[in-house]
Amino acid sequence: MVKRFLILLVLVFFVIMLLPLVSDIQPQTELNPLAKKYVKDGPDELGSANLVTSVIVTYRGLDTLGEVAVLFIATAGVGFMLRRRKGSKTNPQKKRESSEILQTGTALLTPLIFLFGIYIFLHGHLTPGGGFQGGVVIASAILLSMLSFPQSEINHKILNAIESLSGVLYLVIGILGIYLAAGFLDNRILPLGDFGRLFSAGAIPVIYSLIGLKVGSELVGILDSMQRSDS
Amino acid sequence: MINGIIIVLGIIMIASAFMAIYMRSLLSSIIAAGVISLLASIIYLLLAAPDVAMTEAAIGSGLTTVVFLYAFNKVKGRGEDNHG
Amino acid sequence: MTLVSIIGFVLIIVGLWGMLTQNNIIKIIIGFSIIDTGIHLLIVSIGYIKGKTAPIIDSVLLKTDAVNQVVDPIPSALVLTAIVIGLAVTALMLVYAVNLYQRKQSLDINDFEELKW
Amino acid sequence: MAVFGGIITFVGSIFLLLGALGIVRMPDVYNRMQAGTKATTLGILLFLAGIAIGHIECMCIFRILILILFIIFTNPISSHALARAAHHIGIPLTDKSVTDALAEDESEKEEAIS
Repeated sequence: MVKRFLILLVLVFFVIMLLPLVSDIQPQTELNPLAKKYVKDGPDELGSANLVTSVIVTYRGLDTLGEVAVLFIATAGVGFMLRRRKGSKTNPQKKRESSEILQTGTALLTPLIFLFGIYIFLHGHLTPGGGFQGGVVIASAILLSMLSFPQSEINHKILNAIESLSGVLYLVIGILGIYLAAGFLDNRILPLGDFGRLFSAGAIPVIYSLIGLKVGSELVGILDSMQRSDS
Repeated sequence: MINGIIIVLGIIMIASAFMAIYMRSLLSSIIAAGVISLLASIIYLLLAAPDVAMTEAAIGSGLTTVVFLYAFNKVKGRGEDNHG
Repeated sequence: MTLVSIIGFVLIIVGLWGMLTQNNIIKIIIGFSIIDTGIHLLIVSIGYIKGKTAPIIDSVLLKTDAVNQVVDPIPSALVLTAIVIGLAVTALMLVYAVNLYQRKQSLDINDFEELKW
Repeated sequence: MAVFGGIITFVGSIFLLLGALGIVRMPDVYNRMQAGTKATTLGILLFLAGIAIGHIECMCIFRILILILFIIFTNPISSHALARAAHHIGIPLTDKSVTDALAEDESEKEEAIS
């Protein structure tokens, strides 16, 4: 009973604290100055049609670097907690074979979903989408084939190689920006090109592809270590 | 029109939040938590943020539910009843 | 106070209530993910401007007139990265829950009383 | 052309409504799944085709064809996997059903192995 009362007290305090913040949110009619600058100068400066992409990759590129680092640390934590004990057998219980319809459908669909993921992160500067979404789509394609072929194993060497190579290349491109352009993770190390084409917007497609590969391989790592059960 | 859709979606979302907390079966609460994310992605689309809608639809309702189900599969009842 | 921000606020409160009252660890993690969704809705609702379109400049939306026609891109960018981090953190918490279960064969938070005073 | 597309879209939405009604009305899991899959697949196909015909000037017919292809691939496969999983964990059939072909098939396979 005392516990219930304390919980209610905590909630009431929380509501009193949060309510002024929420009631301050008024329906706006105009952009605030920072967003106005990004929207006005962004397309000419960076050449990217999707303004969210230009904010993520270049204007706030350092935040994205930190975010990728957090993702890497969380993946490493999952892999460390679920590491395979020495001497334990791999997959002792026998899993039920999936049906023929499912296997054929998976073999048809997995390459298509893979292609869709690559399309999403290559066109991140033109259409909605980008590295994070493309990586998630690739991870779900691999999840589909993991679910319908439960006996198969993922090659960890290739996964680690893709993940670390894309991370290193991302940093190298970021540092190249300091020497060849205005600052860290600046995309103008390559020519900006025609506005609205696939090969435009400088290094944004390259950076977003690297982020997509890194996010995709990290999420596959999380799903794979959760699927292997050694208990 | 948009306000009406958002009100209906919001009511369903809050109802499924209560379902996710108070369902007896753990599996049902995992599914209800996935429903919240799926409806949130529709709201993002109505709020003119298609990038966020794509991410939420793929991650919130897809991969998060799968991760929850893998964990549920590892802890579910071995002998005793752990569904509560 | 806009409509979507009210929904986000209620989801945060409901998730916190669930986290504080439930005993099952996985239920607590579900409450955490509800709070996550509520905060994302709250942030996105800050950037929305009524009657304007998504910040993507295509053939319909001209470069010169974009300032008067698009919504704020910054909250979208923030939430986009926050969602991906949320998945990784949820997975990490679930792995810890599985580890605790393997120690004591129980998911009840009241069974873990080593630090209780 | 717009009127023709509108009619096709309307027929598609009627199929979707009937599918939703079938989910409420049918006696057991498998019947509900069949109503939910068959009616909604046809309904979504008609709906998308109606949009493609009604807005023929927007040049989105190829995208809609790709969408239709994906729905034809994924919808029956996912429903099949769901039904097989439901059968595997032992959800009973309704009393009025006559045969259970999957159970017969699996028992035959086990006999062949042993």
